[in-house]
Amino acid sequence: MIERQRTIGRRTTRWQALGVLAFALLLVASACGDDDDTTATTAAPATTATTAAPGTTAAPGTTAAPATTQAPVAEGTAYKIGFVSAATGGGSSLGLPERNTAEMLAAQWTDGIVGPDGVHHDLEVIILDSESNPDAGASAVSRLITEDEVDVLVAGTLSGNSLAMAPLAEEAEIAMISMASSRRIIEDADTGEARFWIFKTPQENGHNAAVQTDYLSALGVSTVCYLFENSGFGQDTLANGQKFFGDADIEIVYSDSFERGDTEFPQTTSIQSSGCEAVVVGAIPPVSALVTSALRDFVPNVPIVQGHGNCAFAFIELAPAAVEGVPLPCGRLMVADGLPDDDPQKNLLVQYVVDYTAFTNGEPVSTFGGHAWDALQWAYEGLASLEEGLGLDDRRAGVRDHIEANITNWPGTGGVFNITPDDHLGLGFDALTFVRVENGAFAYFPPEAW
Amino acid sequence: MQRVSQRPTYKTIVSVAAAVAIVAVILALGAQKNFGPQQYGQLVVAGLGAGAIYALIALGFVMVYTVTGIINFAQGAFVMLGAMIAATIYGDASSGDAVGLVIAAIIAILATTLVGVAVERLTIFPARNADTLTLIIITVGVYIAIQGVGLVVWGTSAKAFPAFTTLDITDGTLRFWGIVLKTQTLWIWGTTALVLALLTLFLGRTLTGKALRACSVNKEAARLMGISPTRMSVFAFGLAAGMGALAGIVLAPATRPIYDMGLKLGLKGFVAAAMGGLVSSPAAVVGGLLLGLTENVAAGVTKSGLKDVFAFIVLIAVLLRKRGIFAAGTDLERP
Amino acid sequence: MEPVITDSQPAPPLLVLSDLSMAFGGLVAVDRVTTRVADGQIKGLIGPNGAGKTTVFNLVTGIYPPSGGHVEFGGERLIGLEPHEIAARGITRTFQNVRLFAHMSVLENVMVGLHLQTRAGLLAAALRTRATRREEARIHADARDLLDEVGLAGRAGDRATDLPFGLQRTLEIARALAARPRLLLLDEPAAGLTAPERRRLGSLIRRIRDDGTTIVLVEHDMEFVMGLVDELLVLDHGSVIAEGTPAEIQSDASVIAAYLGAPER
Amino acid sequence: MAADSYRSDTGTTTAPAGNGKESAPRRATMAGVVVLVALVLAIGLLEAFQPGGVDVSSLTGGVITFDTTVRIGILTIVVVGLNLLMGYAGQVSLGQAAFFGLGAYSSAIFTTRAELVGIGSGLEGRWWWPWLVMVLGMALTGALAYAVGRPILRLRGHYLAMATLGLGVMVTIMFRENLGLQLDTKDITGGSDGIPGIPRLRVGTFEIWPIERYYYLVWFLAIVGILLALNVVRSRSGRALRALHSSELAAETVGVDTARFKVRALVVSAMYASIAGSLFAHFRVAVSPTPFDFLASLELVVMAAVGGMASVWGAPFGVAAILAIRELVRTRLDLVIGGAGGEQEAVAFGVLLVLVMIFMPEGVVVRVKEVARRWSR
Repeated sequence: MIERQRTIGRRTTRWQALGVLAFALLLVASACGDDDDTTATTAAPATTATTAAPGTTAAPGTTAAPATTQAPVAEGTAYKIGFVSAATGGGSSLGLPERNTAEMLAAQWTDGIVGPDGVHHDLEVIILDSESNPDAGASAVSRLITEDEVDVLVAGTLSGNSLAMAPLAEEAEIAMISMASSRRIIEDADTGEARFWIFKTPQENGHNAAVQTDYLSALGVSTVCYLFENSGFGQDTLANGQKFFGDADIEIVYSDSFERGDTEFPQTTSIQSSGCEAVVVGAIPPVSALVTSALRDFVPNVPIVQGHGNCAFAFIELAPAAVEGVPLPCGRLMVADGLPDDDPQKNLLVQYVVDYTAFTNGEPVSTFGGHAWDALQWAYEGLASLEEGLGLDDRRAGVRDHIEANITNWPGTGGVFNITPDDHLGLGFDALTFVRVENGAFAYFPPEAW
Repeated sequence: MQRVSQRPTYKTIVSVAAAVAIVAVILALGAQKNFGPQQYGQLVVAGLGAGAIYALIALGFVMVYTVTGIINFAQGAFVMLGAMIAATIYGDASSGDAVGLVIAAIIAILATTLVGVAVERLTIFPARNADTLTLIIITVGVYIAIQGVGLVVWGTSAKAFPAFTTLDITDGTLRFWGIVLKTQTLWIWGTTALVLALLTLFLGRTLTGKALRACSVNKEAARLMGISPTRMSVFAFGLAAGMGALAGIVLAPATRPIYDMGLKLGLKGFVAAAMGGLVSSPAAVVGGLLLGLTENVAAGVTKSGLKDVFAFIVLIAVLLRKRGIFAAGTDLERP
Repeated sequence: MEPVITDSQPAPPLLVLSDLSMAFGGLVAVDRVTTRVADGQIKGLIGPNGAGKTTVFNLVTGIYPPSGGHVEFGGERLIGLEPHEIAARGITRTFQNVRLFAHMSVLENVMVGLHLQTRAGLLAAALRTRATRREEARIHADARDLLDEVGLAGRAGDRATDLPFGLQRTLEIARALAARPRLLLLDEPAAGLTAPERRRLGSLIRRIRDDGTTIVLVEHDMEFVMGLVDELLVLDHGSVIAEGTPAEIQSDASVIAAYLGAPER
Repeated sequence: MAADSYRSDTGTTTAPAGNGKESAPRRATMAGVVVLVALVLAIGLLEAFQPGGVDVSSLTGGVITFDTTVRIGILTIVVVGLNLLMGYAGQVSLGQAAFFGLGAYSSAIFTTRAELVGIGSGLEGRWWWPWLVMVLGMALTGALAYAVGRPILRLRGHYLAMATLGLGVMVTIMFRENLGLQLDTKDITGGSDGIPGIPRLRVGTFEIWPIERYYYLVWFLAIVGILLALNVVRSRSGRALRALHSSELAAETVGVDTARFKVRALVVSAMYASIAGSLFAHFRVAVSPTPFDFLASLELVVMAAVGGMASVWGAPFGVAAILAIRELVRTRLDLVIGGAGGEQEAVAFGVLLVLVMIFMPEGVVVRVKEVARRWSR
C-alpha cells in the first residue's frame, strides 16, 4: 500500500502524542501475548503479516496483475481504489481474509497503472474497516467518496453493511463492488431491476440452494430439516432453500437457527422428533463445524448437507472427524489443485492460493478472500481502461461502464463471470461445484460420484 | 419505592401457579413437535451443560463484585485469554499429550492471572476513587483492548482444542436412555463444582478469604482491621482472571475458542451472576444453571433465535421478584 | 396512663396511631403503639436506642407498610399510601442522618420542598411557558422568604453539603417546612448541635408551632426535650411504657427504671 | 450508582447566586447556545463553500469528515436524553440503543413497508408521511418506555443496569428475529440484513439532501433538544429528578412522586432516542440490528460519561470526543504507529477509553469547566 502523504495539521500532533501513550500501554498489554507465543510449539501467529508494513513482506505478484510494466510515456492522475471490509467485529472471519487480499494486491500493484493511451498513473488502495457495523461502514464509504475522492469502491463484507453503503455510492455516482452475498444488494427487491452502480462478486445462496437441490434429489429425499446461523447470511440461505427445494418437491419440515458461539444445540431434539430425511445447514465456521459435530452425535443416521459458507479450511480443522464425508457446494477455489487442467479458472486459482499463503505467512485460503480478489481485479481493469484527462465523475462512470461491458467470460476465483446490464453478478449455477471432505481436505465431488 | 411484602403465602401461591403455567406452556409447545421424555431429558442435560459454563464465568463476576463493587466487564476477556493461550501453547489439538495439556492449562491460568493483576494495577487502582459507573466503563475499555490484542495476536480464526477425555478434537459421547452427553460436559460440571467448593472453603476458612469477605462487607472496617482493600482488590481481580481462564479452558473443547468469544460468554456469565444476586457464589451457580436451562428448553420448544429473550425475561423476573435468587434487596435505600 | 390534653377544649386529635406494629423478620421493632397527637402540640418521642422511635416515623410517613394497626391523620387512614401522597396530605419530616439533596444549592433544596406548591408539567417546563416562568419566580421568592425565616438567606447559593452540620439540619427543617405541612416530624433535630445552636433550634421549633404546625420530635437530649414539648411518649423495645407531660414522665417509675435510670451512651 | 459523578451545571457552583443574580446561569446558557449555533453554522458554511479548499476534513487533518459531524448531531440527541435519565435522575440505562433502534425501525417500517403492518401504501409517497412517522415513532417508543418503566424503575443501581441491559438485548433480538414472526410469512424487520430503501426526507418537493441540508436539519433538532433539556433541568421537574437522584427517600417525603418522575425521565429519554433513530434511518437510508445492539448501548453510556453525565452540554462533547477518537484510530493510526492495521484500532480505542476515564472521570465538560475556572482566577 502506498503510504498516504497528506500533511497533518498541528492539531493532530497532540492526538499523536496521546496515541503514542496509548501504544505504550498496548505494548505492555501485548507483551503477555508475545511471551506465550514463544512457548508455543506449533501454531504460527499471524502477527507478522498484519503488523508489518505491507509491501515489505509481500511476495511479488507475477501473473495475477494484468499490468504491463512498460516505460511510461507520461504521468497522469493518481488513481484510488477505496476498500472497506469487516476486518473486526462479527464479520471478521470473512472480512480479514478480504483485507489481507486487498493488502496483497496493493503490494503487487505498487507500479501503478498504465492506461490504454500509455499514460502512467499511481494507484493507491485505501483500506478501511467497517467494524461489521453498518453505520461505521457507511461512514467509511462516505469518507472514501467525499474526502479521499476514490475512483471506485470495493466495499461491504456483510449484506446488511453493503445495503447501507450502496445508496451512498448511488448518490455519488460511483461504482461499488460488494463482497457480500445477498441478491438485494445488486437488485431492487420489488422490481428486480439491477442497481446501476452496484456490482458484487460472491456466488449467491440461490446458487448454493440450486446445487443442493440437485444433490438432495439425487439422494431421493423428500423432507429435510434446515438449520441456519442467525445472521443475514444464514437467514438468506434458508430463504433460498425454501424457494429452490420447494420447486423440486422437497419439503422443509423443520427449520431453526443457532448462533455463533453456541455450544449446545437443542435444535437436534426437534430434528429427532421431526423425522426428516436429511439436514441442510447454512452457516460459516466455526459454528458450522460445531453444529455438524452435534448432528453427528445426536442424529447420526441423518445425512448432512452443508452450504457454501464453509469453503474455508477452518471448517475441517475445527471438527475433522465430524465433517469427514460431508458434502457441500463450493467455488472452485477450494479444490484448485484437483481441477482438470483445461478449467479456465485453474491457473489463477492456484496462483492466488500460492500468493495468499505467502503474503499471510501460511494462513489458509478462504473463499472470502477470493471475492475480494475478483472485486479488486474488476476495479483495476476498470481503471486501466481509462484515458488520461478525465474528471473524477467521468472516471467513476468510466470504471462502471467498463465493468458492465467488459467483464464477460471473465474467469475469477468465484467462477466465470458474465456481467450484463441486467445481471451485476454474472455467475451461473455452475459457479459452484460439489465438494466433499475427504481425509481432512476438500475433494471434488462430481455428480457422477453421488 | 419497594415495600416489604406482608403476604408470603399469597406470593407462594402465585409462584407455584406461575411455575405450573410455565411447565404447561412448555409441554403444549413440545407436544406440537412430538417431544417425548427423551427430548425433554436431552434439553435439560444440554441446558445444564451450557449452564455450568455460565456458572463458572459468573463466579468470576461475583468475586470481583463482592470485594470491589465493580461489575467487571473484562471478565469475558479473561475467559478468552485462558482458552486462546492454552490452545496456542498446546498447539496441535490431536497430539494426545495429557501432560502437555495440563502444562498448557496451568501456564494459561497463571498468565491470565497476571493479566488480571495488571489490569487492576494499571486501570482500576489509578481510578479507585472514581464512582462505580466510571469503573464499569473502564472495564469495558479493558475488555475492548484485550479483545483487540487477541485479534492482533491470534487473528480471526477459531482454535481447535482437545477434549480432556479423548485428548482429541473429537469428543467422546455417553448415551443413556437415548440421551446424549458429551464427556466434556462432565468435566465442565466437575470443574464448576470443584471451583465452587474450593471457593467456599477458601472464603470461609482461610485468612485471606476472610479478609476478602471483610472487604466486601465494609471497606472501612476492613481497613481498620489492618486489611488493605487495595491489596484485596488486586487479589480479587487476579483470582477472578484465573477463574475466568479456567472456565475458558474447560469450555474450549466444546466451543472452538476465538478472539471475540468473551463478549457473549461474559454477558451470559454476568446475567447468571445477576440472577444469583451478584454477591453469593452458590447463588451464582444456581443462576448459571437456571440460565442455561431456560435458554435450552425455550430454544427447544420455540425458536432458537428467541432464546436470549427468554433468558432475559427470566433475569428481569428474578430481579423484580427478589433481586437475586437468594439475596434480599441489598440495594434498598434504608432510612 | 391517659394522655393529658393541654387545651381544655376537647379538640379532635390530628394524628392517631392505633395498635401500630412493625416486625422485620422475627424482630418486632414497634409493638402495638397507640397514641394521639393533638393539633398544635409539640410532642416528644423518647426512648433508649433501638426503641423503635425512627420506625414509628417511617410507618407514619409510609416508608414501611406496618405489619399491623393503622395511622389516622386528620380523620383519614394513611395505610397503603405512598410517602409522597402522605406528604401531600400534610406530613413532612427530617431524618436522623441528614438527607439533603447533595450537589444542589441551599435554595434549590428548599425549592424541591416547594414541589407540592407547584404544578408545572414537563412539557410546559421544556417550553418555558409564561405560566411556568411565573410559577418559577413565585417559588423562588417563597424559597428565599423561607430561608430568611430560618436564617439561611445569606447562603442560598452555596452547595447544600458545604454548609456546616448545624445549618444542614436547619436547612432540612426549612425544606420540610416548604411543603407547608400540618404535621412536622423531626428525627433527632438537636443531635450533633452545639449549645447555642440548640437554643436557636428550640426557638425555631416553637415559632413553627406558633405558626400553626403540629410537631412530633424524636430526641435524646432530655434537657432540650423537657423544656420544649407539651407532651412525651416513651418507647422501650417497641412498646409504649409511659405517656404524659414532661413533669409526669420525669416522676414515672417505669421510665426511670427503663430509661432515665440507665446511664445514657 | 454514579452518585458521585453528579455535578450540577445549573450554575449553582459557578454563579454567585446568593444575591439575587439568578439570571446569571441563564445568561451563561444563552451564551453557550449562541456559541453552539455559531459553530454549527460555521461548519456548515465552511463545508458548503470550502474557502481556499479548506473544509471540515482538512481542518481536522482528515480525521473528522462531514459525515461524522452529522452523526455527532444525531447521537447528541440520544445522549442529551440519556443525560437527563442517567446524569440528572440517576437511573442507569444500559439499553438506550434499543430506543434509538425503535425510532429507526419505526421510520424504516412505516416508510417502506407500511402496507405490511396494515396501513395503506398510498401514504408512502406523500412528503409529510415520514415526518408524521417520526412523531408516531416517538409516541410508540415513549409508550413502550412507559410500559416497561413502571416495573423496571423500581430497581436500583446495578439491578436497574442489568434489567435495562436485558430489555435492550431483547429489543435488538426482536429486530433480528422479525418480531418473532417467520421471515417468509411477513417480512417486517428484514432480519439481520435489515430494511434498505428508506426515503430521504422532503418538504414538499424540497429534498433535505445532499448532506449539507441534512446536517442543518439534524443540528437544528439537536439544538432544540438541548434547549428543551436545559429548560427541563432548571424546572420543577428537573429539580425533582435531581432530588430523587440524591435521595429518593427525602424526595418522597417532601411530596415528589419519585416513581412517576423516574418513569417520565425514561419516557423523555426514550423519545429523544427515538427521534434520533428516525433521523438515523433517513440518513443511512437503510437500517439493520447492529447499530442498536448492546455494544451500541454501552457506547452511548461511554459518550455520556466522557462528556459528563450531569451536564446537558456534555452530550455534544462526549459524542464528538468518542467519534473523533474512533475516526482517528480508524484513519490515522498507521501514521502514529507505523504499519498498524485495523486490528490495532480496537486496542487503541480501548486504551484511550480507559485513559479518558482515569484522567477525566467526571467528563470532559466538567473537567474543562474546572480548568477554565482555575485559569480565570
